[in-house]
Order: sequence, then structure tokens, then C-alpha cells
Amino acid sequence: MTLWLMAGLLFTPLAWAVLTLLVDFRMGRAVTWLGILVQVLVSLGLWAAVASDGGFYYLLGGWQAPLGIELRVDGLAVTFVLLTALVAAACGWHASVYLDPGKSWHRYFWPLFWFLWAGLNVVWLGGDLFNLYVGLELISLAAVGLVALGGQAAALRAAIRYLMAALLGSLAYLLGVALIYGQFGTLSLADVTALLSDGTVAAGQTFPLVLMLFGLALKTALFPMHGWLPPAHGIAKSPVSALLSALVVKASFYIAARLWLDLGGHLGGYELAQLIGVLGGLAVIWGSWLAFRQTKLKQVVAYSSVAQIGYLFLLFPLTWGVTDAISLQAQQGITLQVISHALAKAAMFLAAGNLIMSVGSNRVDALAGVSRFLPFSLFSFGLAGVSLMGLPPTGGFAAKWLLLQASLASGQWWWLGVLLAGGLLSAAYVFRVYQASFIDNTDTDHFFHPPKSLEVIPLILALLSLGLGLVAEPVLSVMALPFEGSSR
Amino acid sequence: MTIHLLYAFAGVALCGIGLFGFIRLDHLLRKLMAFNLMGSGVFLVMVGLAQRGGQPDPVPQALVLTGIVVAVAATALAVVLIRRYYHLSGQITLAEPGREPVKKPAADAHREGPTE
Amino acid sequence: MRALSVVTMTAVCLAFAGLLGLAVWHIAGSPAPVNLPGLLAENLDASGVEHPITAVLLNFRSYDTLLEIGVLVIAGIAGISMAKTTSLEDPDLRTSDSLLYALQRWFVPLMLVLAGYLLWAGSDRPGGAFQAGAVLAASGVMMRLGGIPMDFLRPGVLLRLGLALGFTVFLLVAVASALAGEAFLAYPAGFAKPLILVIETVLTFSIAMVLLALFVSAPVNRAQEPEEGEHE
Amino acid sequence: MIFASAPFVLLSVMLPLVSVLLALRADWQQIYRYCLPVLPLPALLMGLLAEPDWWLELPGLMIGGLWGVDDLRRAFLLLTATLWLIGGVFAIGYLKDHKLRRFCVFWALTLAGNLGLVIALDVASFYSFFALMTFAGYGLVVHEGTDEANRAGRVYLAMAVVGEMAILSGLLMAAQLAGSGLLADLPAAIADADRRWLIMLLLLAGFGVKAGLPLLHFWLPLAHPVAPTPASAVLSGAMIKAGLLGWLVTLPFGEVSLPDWGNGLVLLGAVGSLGGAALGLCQQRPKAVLAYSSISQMGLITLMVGAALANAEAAAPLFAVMALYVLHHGLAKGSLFLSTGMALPASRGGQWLMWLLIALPGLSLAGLPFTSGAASKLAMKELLKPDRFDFAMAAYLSVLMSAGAVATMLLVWRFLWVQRAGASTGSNPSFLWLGWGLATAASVVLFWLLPWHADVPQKAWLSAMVQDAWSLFWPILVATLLAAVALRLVKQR
Amino acid sequence: MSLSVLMPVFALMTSLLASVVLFALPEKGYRLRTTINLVAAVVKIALVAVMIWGIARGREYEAAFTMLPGVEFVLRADALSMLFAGLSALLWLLTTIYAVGYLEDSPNRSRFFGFFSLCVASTMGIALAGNLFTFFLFYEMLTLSTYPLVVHRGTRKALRAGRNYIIYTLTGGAVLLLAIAWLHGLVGDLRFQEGGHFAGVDPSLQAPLTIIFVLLMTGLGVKAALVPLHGWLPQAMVAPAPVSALLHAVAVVKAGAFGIIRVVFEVYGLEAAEAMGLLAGLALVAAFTIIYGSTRALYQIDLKRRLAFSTISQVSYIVLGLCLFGPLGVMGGLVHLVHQGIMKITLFFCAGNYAETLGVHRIDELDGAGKRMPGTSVAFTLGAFGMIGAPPLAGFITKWTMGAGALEVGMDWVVAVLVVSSLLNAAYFLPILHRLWFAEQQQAWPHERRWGRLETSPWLLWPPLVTAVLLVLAGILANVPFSPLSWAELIVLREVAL
Repeated sequence: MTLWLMAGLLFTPLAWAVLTLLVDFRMGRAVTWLGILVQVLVSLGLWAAVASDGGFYYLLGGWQAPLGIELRVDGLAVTFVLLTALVAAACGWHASVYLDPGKSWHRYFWPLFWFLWAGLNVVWLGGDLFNLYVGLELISLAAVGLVALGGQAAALRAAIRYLMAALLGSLAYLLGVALIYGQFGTLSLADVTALLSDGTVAAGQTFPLVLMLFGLALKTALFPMHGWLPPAHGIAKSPVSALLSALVVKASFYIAARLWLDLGGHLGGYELAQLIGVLGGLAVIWGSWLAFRQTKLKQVVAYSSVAQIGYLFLLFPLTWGVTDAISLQAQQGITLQVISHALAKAAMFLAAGNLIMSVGSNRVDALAGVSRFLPFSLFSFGLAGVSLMGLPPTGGFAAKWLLLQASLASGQWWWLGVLLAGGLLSAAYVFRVYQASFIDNTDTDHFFHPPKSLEVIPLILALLSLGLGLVAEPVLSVMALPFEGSSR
Repeated sequence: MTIHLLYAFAGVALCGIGLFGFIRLDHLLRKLMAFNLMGSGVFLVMVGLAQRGGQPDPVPQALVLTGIVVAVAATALAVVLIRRYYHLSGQITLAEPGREPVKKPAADAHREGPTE
Repeated sequence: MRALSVVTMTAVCLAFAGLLGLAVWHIAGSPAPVNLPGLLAENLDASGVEHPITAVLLNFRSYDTLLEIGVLVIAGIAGISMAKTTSLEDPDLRTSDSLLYALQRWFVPLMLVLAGYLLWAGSDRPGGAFQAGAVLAASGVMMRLGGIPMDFLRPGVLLRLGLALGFTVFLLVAVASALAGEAFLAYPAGFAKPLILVIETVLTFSIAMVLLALFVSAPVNRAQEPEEGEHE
Repeated sequence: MIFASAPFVLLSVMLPLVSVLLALRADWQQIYRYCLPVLPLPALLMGLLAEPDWWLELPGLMIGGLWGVDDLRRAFLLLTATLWLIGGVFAIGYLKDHKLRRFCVFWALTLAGNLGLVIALDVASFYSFFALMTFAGYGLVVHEGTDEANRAGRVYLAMAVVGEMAILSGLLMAAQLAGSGLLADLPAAIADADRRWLIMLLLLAGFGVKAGLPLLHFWLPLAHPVAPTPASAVLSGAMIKAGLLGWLVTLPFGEVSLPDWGNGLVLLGAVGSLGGAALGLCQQRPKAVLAYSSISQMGLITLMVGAALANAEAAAPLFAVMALYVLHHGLAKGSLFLSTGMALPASRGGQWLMWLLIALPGLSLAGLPFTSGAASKLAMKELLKPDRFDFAMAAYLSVLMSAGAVATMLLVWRFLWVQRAGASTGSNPSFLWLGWGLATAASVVLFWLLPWHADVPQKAWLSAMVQDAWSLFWPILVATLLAAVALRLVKQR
Repeated sequence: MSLSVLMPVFALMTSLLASVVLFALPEKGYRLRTTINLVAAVVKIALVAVMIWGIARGREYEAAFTMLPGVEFVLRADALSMLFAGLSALLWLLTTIYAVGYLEDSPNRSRFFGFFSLCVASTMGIALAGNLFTFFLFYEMLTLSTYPLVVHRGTRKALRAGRNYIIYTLTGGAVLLLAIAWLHGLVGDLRFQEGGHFAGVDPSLQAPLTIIFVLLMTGLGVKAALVPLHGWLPQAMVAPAPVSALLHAVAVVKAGAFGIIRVVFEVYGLEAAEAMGLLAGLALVAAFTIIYGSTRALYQIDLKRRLAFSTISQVSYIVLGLCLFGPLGVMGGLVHLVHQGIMKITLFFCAGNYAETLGVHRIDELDGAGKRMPGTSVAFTLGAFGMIGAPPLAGFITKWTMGAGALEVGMDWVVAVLVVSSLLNAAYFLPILHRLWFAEQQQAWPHERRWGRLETSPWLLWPPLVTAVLLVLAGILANVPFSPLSWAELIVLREVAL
């Protein structure tokens, strides 16, 4: 059963990418709906299977690592697969209403969308360092294509900038992979970890790890390498922005996190961990501050991503040289942060798109009166904002809580300031938007009212993000599931 | 120290040069070239390092082949983007447009490639 | 200021190269604990092809290759999404130079043959789908630049089909193997060689198509997508 | 008995309170006006009929309520009810339609407070009613709405609030020490308290504001004159006594002898009685003169309070005398105040009669034989004989009383003088006549009809008055002579 | 699922569901909205009443599930929660009625009532929270749901006030979160427990516990408007009157005060807190706040602003009461939670009536308003006297109990604070009363609306009258079973093992 599910999972996005490439926008839309249905069902099935039976390794082509490529299907991976399915489904559904079928280039949205999805699944499940590289490239190029889709100069500039950063990042990562392979002779992450753990290779080199982390951090837009992100995420179509912010940056972070958790203990060091943590902290502060200063709505949201990504990098200091319990707490916190940010940020971008569509301008101060005439769209935006602020009972809060606990328990109290100040700063930019929308300077409803389906989607995502905090315990328990015995 | 390691070190040098070019150059095509240079360096390191034992290792070679295709795809995409960007804005760097964006007449832009 | 930045960058790059070199030196000092080439040699027979690189590419790590083609297709899609080409041929480039024309009539078939050879050679010596596809694409580029009429290749379904063909076949094989009860991409025993050959062939065609499309898609269409919230 | 007493106890307070409902509609205000004299009737009846065990327990009320009367309270209740009744009658004729409703409401509320504090046996209710009276009284003071009234009201309110707070703190501390919410338990607790001085000071000062204790009296001459005449009458006649009642029920009388406090209070009383008179002589308006007279009279009572405080054994009989004095002064002062609102009849004979009747309560205040004043003064003198006390100021008590009598008489002359200067002739509404008549009659007659307290020295009043006629009379004579001299001096100038 | 589990959930859900439904209603659905509002409010009162009855007879209501590893979400109804829940349920009904009248023709009613219900749901959650984590959850939810209400009018001033409100409260929330997380890290997930947890705690924990206590008080003090964390409150008075009523009487400041009660009683334990010397400092802050608030109130010309400063002062009574560390003082503090709510809501209702009916906002425009609006003015007068502490109103009961409590434990200076504060209260309330009743109307009302024979809309008139009656009853019938005072006594008997 799980084998079938796996095949479905790997096959569907790629197949639908091809299918939608061959048809026009409207047809592609219909096809996509079907594909989304299939993919969501498959993801759910896989998640349920892993939740009940535990994780396993999936051998592609029937070849074991290190010769072949193994997929690592554990609780965390399937959780992210499911998350991807949900968010991508929402974005795809939104795009199918949001995008104008009359523009010929919009038909290419669907194949790129599906390739992106496929790439994400590759990354979540990947256990092979080079395979991850290919997955990353798949994601990057699809994402760049989506950003540039039919765009004008500004969009192209953003896309090129994005592409350049992504390429440099990939290359740094690949160089690291090359060195790792040179040293260990294998590309399987599990093998490398095993070799390090059982002392076969006593003195691992730190530099490859640093290279890979650098590349991945660049792709994740860690401060101060975040410059490419806001233009790209800000200028893309809202469903695209949502995908990029919610999922794409998480992919590179996910790899970095897995590398760190597997290799960091042997190849990393306290200074490296702290340095990354400090950069993350600065990202939180600086990103929030810049978000607060933006005049365009989507730029606010985009800079907010920079800040929220900063939290993720607290994983590094909080898992280095601490007890397993604290490390687990930090991992759980970061996982929740990834999920809740994905849901919330997708909701926020989609809601922002709706708002922009309604008011006919992308400026924050054009939102006056929205609260009165378009409360529904604003509500989703607001709910998502609550999660970003880390206020209870959202997933963002649950994440923050766990990180606070981990910081306190590990004695690294300096992260407390980041966590708390970050929450307040994000409140600052979120409330700036609210505030603008609460200005009551018009008595006439001159706004365009988007279709209900557009408005419902971000609301659902926002509610999921909100509810995540309440059901954090069961979700986390699936993530922490061990592999079923030693299946390999 | 085998001859293959020399390739690896050549790769190292290429990486360094490529990196310098990548961060130093503003012209997008040149930047792209620097990227390709760096890519070559990486491939050299990969293959050279793996072959230090003497016998050739087909795995990194296959990887490099895949890497090359990916790099080609990326480069091609970048070139397409850069060309279109040039046509639309008349710019060949990523600098934010000044007060008066240099906008060539569309017909000209259509004709001439981004050849500076 | 400018000089300072140059100096800084140089220093950074030198430091990078130095560290990299050091790492390479250290790594080269000890042998790799895993002997992958040996493992590969043991399993080469089961792969269906004689050449180890092709075996890695299309059997052991075929998933990489599948995705790699995906990357290429993405690039192609992104490329054609930029363009509004009515034909792969650019009418402005059509030439009436008979010498060039004659030369091309010789060269193009030759290159097609070369591509075919490269494809075939891939199974036991260096070569393979990508090399063949590149040559094929080069011939297309030459035809275009040389002004040979190419009206028969209109974009639209046909072009897109061409782009996707190789990938599609590869994917179908992969999923068919999964449906047959094996893992995804596991070739049924005995069918490895012919399947690989089929895949290689269609891949060659598709790779050529992608590269050609990317080359051709430079012409600019007037379509401009306004930024959200900006008035069209 | 509870079943018999409960309606009286409840009604005496609730009737005025509930009557406020009459203010709900503007066109009911005429009815309300005529209801004013009815409001204190249950209380009056209770004062007349009460038995010692008339009390009512209200456990749910605040921190536990107990209402009822004892001998002391009965006297106060009688005075209060009577005076308010007479005032009510007078008010029917006195009030104009303008702002009538408001006046009635505050009248009723003040009345409820005044009656309630008399019958409250627990601290919380006592304090509640006291506060109710204080705050509602403000409405009576500023009723006229003139600048002067507002100013007087402000001073009244400011001092009253400060007083309330002092009372609250004192009561709080005392109740805390007593561990009980009953007033009856306070004196013993205060007597034993470590910080007796503080509690006593707070209570003295707090109630002293109401009672017009020197230095705490400033509001009194401002507020009493500006209020409408019937309100002045009850302010000066009844409400001022609430302060005294406060002292009597809270301070540790009979528990412990406190000569120092006695000295202090006697001194204050002296200053009050003489100083108040001196200031009163300088006043130009009859109501102001009367207000100072009230201060002066309260000063005399303070002498008794001081003596009672100084000597524990003397407290019980002094209480009885104070009750007498209170009754006497209240009725007389009420009558005097009401007379300021009367116009003189046109006929000369009528005028003479009128002046006589006006003067009578005044002379009673000064202790003219065969008046209520004479009786109280005699009783007071009897009890304040210096040989019964041993504190420093005791020696001066009789002198002070005599001086007080002279001062009182002088004030009465002064009052008559300024009253005459400002008197107008004309007709009075019949309710004015009725009210004033009742007041004067009550002042002259009622005192003699009351049942007597056991602790008052058993004497045949008439014979005593005859015996002591001279001692009662000479102060009046002296004062009259002085007044005559003063009149002459003024006329010569 | 027994009834005892479901009751607190239901109590929470009534307003939460109402809020969801109200958001979805179209703007025009006036009748339906009002019906839903009132039905939900009445149902909630019934539920709370049942729980109060049950708790008085010793039943327990609790619902819990694990939310995060090591962290539980607990809803639990005990005597203390019922004090707050009862207050908010009752006042919700009245405020809703009032708000219906107040917002009769204004826009954004769906939004308003939606957030309004959400706000009450948060308050109910705060009341029923069974541990600090759950408490914090609803505490922040309250912050968020009140923001749209504060900025409801959408004017610059309102937005500025909203911004300040959110800055203060969120910062406070962050500090609170830090403290709660730290505490959790130190000793684990602590349920609220009668008598607290830290009696005889390890001396090595003293120092961190002290710091945590300070942090907790800072976090909670923002909402409770302890000086110097009070800055948001006076500004927030630009909100519509029902919102001010909610902020001041039912929800926000009360949430802070209630949190302080919970922390002192049921986390640290009164005895332990006293033993660690934590209460003395808190008492000083509260005392200073009382005086400061009253003093500032004296100088305000705007009626609602004056009331706001009065709130700052009054809420600290609750805190001060706790610090008295004796059954009576604590009782006084607890009962003031209810009393202050009833009194202040009366005053705000009345202030709203003056503004809505006459257009009067400043105190010097109130001359003669008593004649024009006698009902409102009577309610206002009663409220004001209650605040001053005049007997027999609710405020007197508080002051008396607290004063007695202070004397009981020998903190006599508290009596002085009470007295001074009462004097100041009188100084700023009595002039208003004078204007209402005794001053002649000087000029035409700035913006008068007429409602036929009545002085104002019945929706606006009845709530203050009812609360005025309540505040009188709360004083007069303080010793009757189920009165606020008796209930506070029950709490003290059950919870404070002194």
C-alpha cells in the first residue's frame, strides 16, 4: 500500500506538469483540480500510513544506497509532504480563480506549479545529497520561472536576482557535496552520519558543512543574504508569492536543518552554531524593521518572511551541545514554526492579493475603509498576522513557546530577547496594516469584491495556522515517530 | 598526490576566480559567465577529488554530467531572462533604474541582442 | 572606496580558495571509507548497459536524471513563456545565400548522423542522450541562423509535446515499473536495456528541443504583466 | 415585640426614602409637597411609643444591620422627627414651584439620613445614614443656586467629606478592635485601644465637623443662612445634633475617665460658646446670627461632653441632661430660624405679639425661668458642680456656663435687632403660620410634656426654678443691660 | 463527557460561537443580530449561574487536554473564576443591550459585535483558565479582540489610541510570556491550585522566583493599568462608550487584576508570596497607583478621561487588597473586582448617554444635565458615590472590608491611602454631581437627539439603571448569600489557608 502511495506521490506532480503543459489555461485548471485532489489524498494516505506504522526507506529503482537513491519517509517528511499538499492545493485553487485566463502566458503557470510541487516532495523525502541538489534546482528554476512569468522589467530584475542567488547557493552546496563525497565516498546522508558516528572517519572537515550551510542559507535568505527575497516575493503573483514564501524557502532550510542535525554534532562547532543563530536573530530584528517601513503591502509581507525565516535558524544554536530533551524541544519548536509560518504566510499573501485586487492598489495606505467594506479579506490577513506575531493559540505561539523553553533550558537566554522582540516587531508591521485598513474615510463602497472562493482559501489556511497551536501535540507526535525498526 | 588532484586544485582556483567574478561584476552576462566558471571549478573538484585513488570513479562523472545539464538549463534560462530584461529596460545590470530609465526604442531592442 | 571593495573581495575570494584548497588537501590525505566504484562494478551487469556512467545515469541514479530532465523542461517552459514565437524560424534571418545554403545541406544531415552515433555509443563508451541532444540542437541552431526554412516546426502543441516527450516517456516507464509491483523507476528484469534505449532516444529529441526552444525564444513579445495593484 | 416594632423601625427610614419615587413624574410634585410633613410621622410615633426592646435585626444588610432605639436615641429621635415635621409644614407654605421636586427629594433623603442615623445600632448603617444626610444636605444648602449658596455648599461639602473620612477611619479602627459591627461595642474597645488617642481624635474631629466644633465650624455660618428657611431650621436644629449623637455613641463614655480629653473639650467648648457668640454679634443677617448662636450652644454642650469624658461616673447622668438640652435647643433654634421667614402683620398689636413670640424661644435659650432652657440649664448646673469632678478645667465650668448664658442672651438681642432691621410686613401663607406656630408652641410646651429620663436629677422643677430664679435671671439682665448700652452707643453715633 | 467537563466549555463556547455567527451576518441583519446577542448572553448567564450553584455545593468543573508537550490546556471553574465569570456574564448582557442602542445607526456593526463577543469569550476563558498557559492564551486573545473595538471609529485619534493600546498590551504580553515560560521551565506545568505551589519552596529557587514574580506583575500590570504601565488606558477612552465600559469594567483591566489574583493566590500562594517579601513591593505600587490615578483624574476636563484615570486608581484597590495578606483584606480586594466593575460600567454607560444624547463630552458642558436626563444622572450619581466609597453602596463595602483587613494585619498606612483616595475621588466626582443637579444649563446641548417622552433611547437608559440598582444592592445586601461579598468570603475560606 505504501509503495503505491509513494509511486503516486512521486508520479502525480511530474505527470501533471507534463499534462498541463500540453493544454491551455482553462483546461489546465480543470486538470490541476483533479491532480490536486489526487495529490492531497495520496499525501494524506501516506501521512496516515506513517502515523500508524512508522517511517521507512524507499529504494528508488530498487537500488540501495550508496549505489542508488533512497528516500527517507519518516514522520517529519510526511508531515511536510502533507503541509505542501495543503498549501500548494490552496495556492493552486486560488490561482485558478485569481489568474486571468485571457493572458496567454498564464497557461505556463500550471506546469511550473507542478514541477515546483514535485521538487518540494523531492526535498522533503530526499536522503541523498546530490539528489537533494537536483531537487533544489528543480525548485529554484520553477520558482524563478513563476516569478518571471510574463513580467515586466521589475519582475525580471527580481527574477534574475533570485536566479543568481539561487545559482550561487546551489553551487556552494554542490561544492560541499563534492567535498563530502571526496571524503566519504558516499552521497547518502545516512551513510555519512553513520560513518561519523561509528568513528570510521574520525576527523571530518568542517568546511564542506560550512559551504553547504552557506549555500542553503543563501537560498533561504538568511540575513544578510536576504536581499533577493523581498523583490522576488513581493513582485510575483500572489499565489506564487504564497508558494515561494510558504514552501520554497523552507525547502533549503529543511536540508540545512537535516544536515545540521545529522552532521552538525560532528562537523559543526559552538561558534558556527552561535554565528548562525546570531544571523537568524538579526534577520528577525532587521527584517521586521524593514517590513514595518515598507509602503507596499506585499513588500511588508515579503520582509516579514525574512524575519520569520530568522527564527528558523535558532535551531542551530539550540541543538548544538545540548541534551537530547532540549534538542528535541528546539526541533519541535522549529518544526511548528515552519508549518505555522507556511500556513500563515500563504494565507497572508493570498489575502494580500485579494486586498490588492479589491482596492486596486498595492500600497498600504490605500487600504483605508477596507475594514468596513471588505472585512472578510482583512480577517484572513489578520488571523495570519496573529500567527506571525506568535500570539496564542496559534501555531506560531506554540513554536515560540517551545523555543523559549529550549532557550531557557539550554541557558542561552540571549535568544529570549530575539523571540520576544521579534514578536513585538511583527506586531508592529501587522498592526500597521490593520491600522491603515481601519481608517474610516469613505462612506461609499468603491471596492471590487473578489469572488467568495478567493476569500475562503486564505481564511482556511489562516484557521489551520491558528488551530495548529491547539493540536500541536498530536502533530508533533507524528513528527517524532521513529523509523520502524532498522529497515535498512 | 596524483595528477587527478591537480585537476581538483585547478577546480579550486577556478572556483575562487569564478566567485570573484560573480560578486564583483555587474554586467549580467559576465556574471553568468563567472557562474559557469565556478560551476566548472566545482565539477573539476568533484571529479578530481574522487579520482585521487587512481582509477576513475564513474559516479562523480555521472553526477557531473547531470550537473552540467542542470547548469546548462539554468544558464539558458538566465540568458533568456537577461535578454528579455534588457529588451524591456535597456539595462544590463541589476542596478535600480535611475530617474530616467534608458529605454531604447523597441524596434532596436528587438534587433540587437544584449551585446552591450 | 572602490579600491577598498576590490581589495576586500579579492581577500574574500582568496580566503575562500585557500580554505577550499586546504579542505581538498586534507580530504585527499586519506582514502574514502566507502568504495563506491567497486560496488558499482559488481552491479554493472544488472544494470543493462555496459558503460558505468550510463548505468549510473539511467539506472542506479535514474531518479536524478529524471529530475534533471525536469529541470531542463522547466527552463524550456520558462523560455517559451517569455516568447511569442510564431515559428522556430526567424523570417529576418532567412537567407538567399546559395553557398551557405548548400553548405548547410551537407552539414545538417551529418550532424544528425553524429547525434545518432553519440546516442548509440552511450551504452558502452562516453556519449549518451545529452551529448546527442546537444548536437541535434546545434544543428537546429545552425539551420535557423543559416536561414533554412523551418515552418514545419510551429510552436504550440507540437513544440510543447516535443519538449515534454522525453520526460513523459521516462516518467511513464518509471511509473509503469511501480505499477508492476517494483519500486518507482525499477526496470523489470530483462527489460532494462531496451527501456533505457527508448528513453535515451526520446530524451535526445527532447533535449534538443528544449535547447533549441531556449535559443529561439529570445524574441520579445509585447505582452507585459503589470505588477499587482499597478494599473494596466 | 419585634413584630410590633419592625414596621415602625423600617417605616421611619423607608418612608422618606421611598417617597423619592414621587419625584418620578413632574406633575406629582405638588402631591410631594404636601407629603413632606407626613414623612417623619412614623419616626415621631416611634419616638413616642418606643419601648427599650424595640430593635430590628437585618443580618443581610451590609456587614450585618441592627436598628432600634434606646433612651438616648429616643430623645434625639423625638427632636428630629418633630423638627422635621414642623419644618415640613413650614416648607409647604415656603416653597415656590420652581425646583420644587428637587427640593423635596433632597429633603426626604436628608430626613431619611437623619432619622436613620439615630436609629442605627450598627456601625455600617450608622455611617451610611450619616453620609446620606451629609450628602443630601448639600442639596438643601445650595438649593437657591446663588453664588453665595454654591460657595457655602462647596465649603460645606469639602469639610463634610473630610469629616466623613475621619469618621470612617475612626469607626474602622474601632470596629476592627471591637471585632464587632455594633456601635454598642465600640466604646469599650476604644477605651482599651493602644491608639486610643488617634481613634478618639478622628471621631471627635469627624463628628465635630457636623457639631460645629471650633475650627471645624467654618461651613456652618456659611451654609445655615443660605439654605431655604425650613432647611436652615432642620440643619441647625436637628442635623447639627447628629454630630453630637456621634460622639455620644462612639466615644468611650463611662468606660474610662480621661481628664486630659475632658480638659481639651471643655476648652474647646468654652472657645466655641464664647467665640461663637462674639462672632455672632458682628453678623448683619439674622440667620447668620442664629448660626453662630448654634455654634455657641453646641459649645455649651461640648462642656458637658468634656465633663462626661473626664469622669466616667458622670457620663450616664450627663447623657440624660444632654438629651434634654438637645431637645430644648433644637426646638428653640428651629423656631427661631423659622421666624426669619415670617413677615410681620400690619397691625401694631399683632407686631408686638409677634415679636414676643419670636423672642420667647430666644429667651428660652438664654435660660429664662419657666422655659425649657431654664430646666436644662438647671439640670446642667446641677451635674456640672465642680466638686463632682477633679480635672483641671472643672473649676471653671460654672463660670463658663454663666458667661455662656450672657453671651446667648446678647446674641438673642442681636438677632432681634437685625431681624427688626430687615423685617417686612405683609401676609404669610397659612402653612407658614402653622409651621411657625407649631415650632414656637413645641419649643415652649413640648419640653414639659415629655416623659423624663430616670437619670435626670429628681427635682420639682417649678420650685427649683423659683429657688434659682436669680441665678438664671442675672445673666439675662446683664446681657440686656449691655445690649441697651450698645444700642444707645449706636444711636448716639 | 460528563456535564462537569462540558459546562466550562459551553460557557466559553456561547460567546465564541456567537462571535463567529455575528461575523458572518450581513450588516443589515439588525434583528437577527440583536437576537443572537441577547440569547447568547442570557444562555451564558444561565450556565454561569448553574456553575455558581454547583460550586457553592462543592462540585467541580474541569476540562483539559494536552496542547504541547508538557503543556496542558485547562478550563476549570472554581469559586474564584466564578467571581469573574459571573461579573462578565452579567455585564455582557447589559453592555450588549447598551451597545445595540448605542450603535443604532453606525456602520460596521457586524464587525463590532463579532469582536465584542470574541472579547467576552476571551474574558470567560481568562476566568476559567486552569493554569498560567491557558490564562496567557486568552489574555492575548483579549488583547487582539479589543483592538478593533478601540479603533472602531476609525478616526486618527482612535487609531493612535489603538496603536498605543497595542504597544502597551503586547509588550506586557511578551513580558508575561517570558515569565510564564521561565516558570514553566523552572518548575513545570503548574495548575492553579488553592494555596499555591511555593509554600516552603527550595531556597535556591527564591531568586528566580522573585524575578519571575516581578516579570509576571509587569506583564499583568499593563492590563491592570498599574502606574507606570497605565499609559494606554486614558487614551483608549476614545472608543465608543460600550467599549470603554468593557475595557474598564468587564474585560481588560479586570483581566490584569484577575491575573494578579491568580498568580498571588494560586501559583505562588499568598503565604509564600508574603514569605518571599513579594507583596510589600506590590502593595506600594498599588498604593501609589491609587493616589496617582486619583490625582490625575482631578485635572481632566473630558468626562471619559476623568473616568479612565479613576479606573486606574480603582483597579489598584484590588491589587492592594491582595497584598494585605489577611482574610479580610483579600476579601476586600476580591469583592472590589465585582464592585468596581458594576460601578465603573454604570459611570461609562452614563457618560456614553450624555455623549450620545446630548453630545456632551466635557465636564463643563454638563451643567443642568440632571434635569434633562434624570434617570441617567441618578445612575451616574449612584456610581460616583459608590466610587467615593459612600455607604451603603458597593464601594463602601470594599473600602470597609479592605480597611478592616489592613488594620487586621497592622498595615495602617493602607487606611490612610484609602482615605486620601476617597477624598480625591470626592474631589473629582462631586463637582460633576453639582453640575448635573444644581447648575443651570448655560448653553444649548452641543448635539442633542430626542426620543419622544424618554430622556434617551430605552436601550441606553435601562442598562445604567440596572447597574445602578445592582451597585446599591451589592452594598445593601452585602451579607446575603451569593452576594459578591459572601462569594468573596467563600473564596477566601476555600483558597487562602491563612
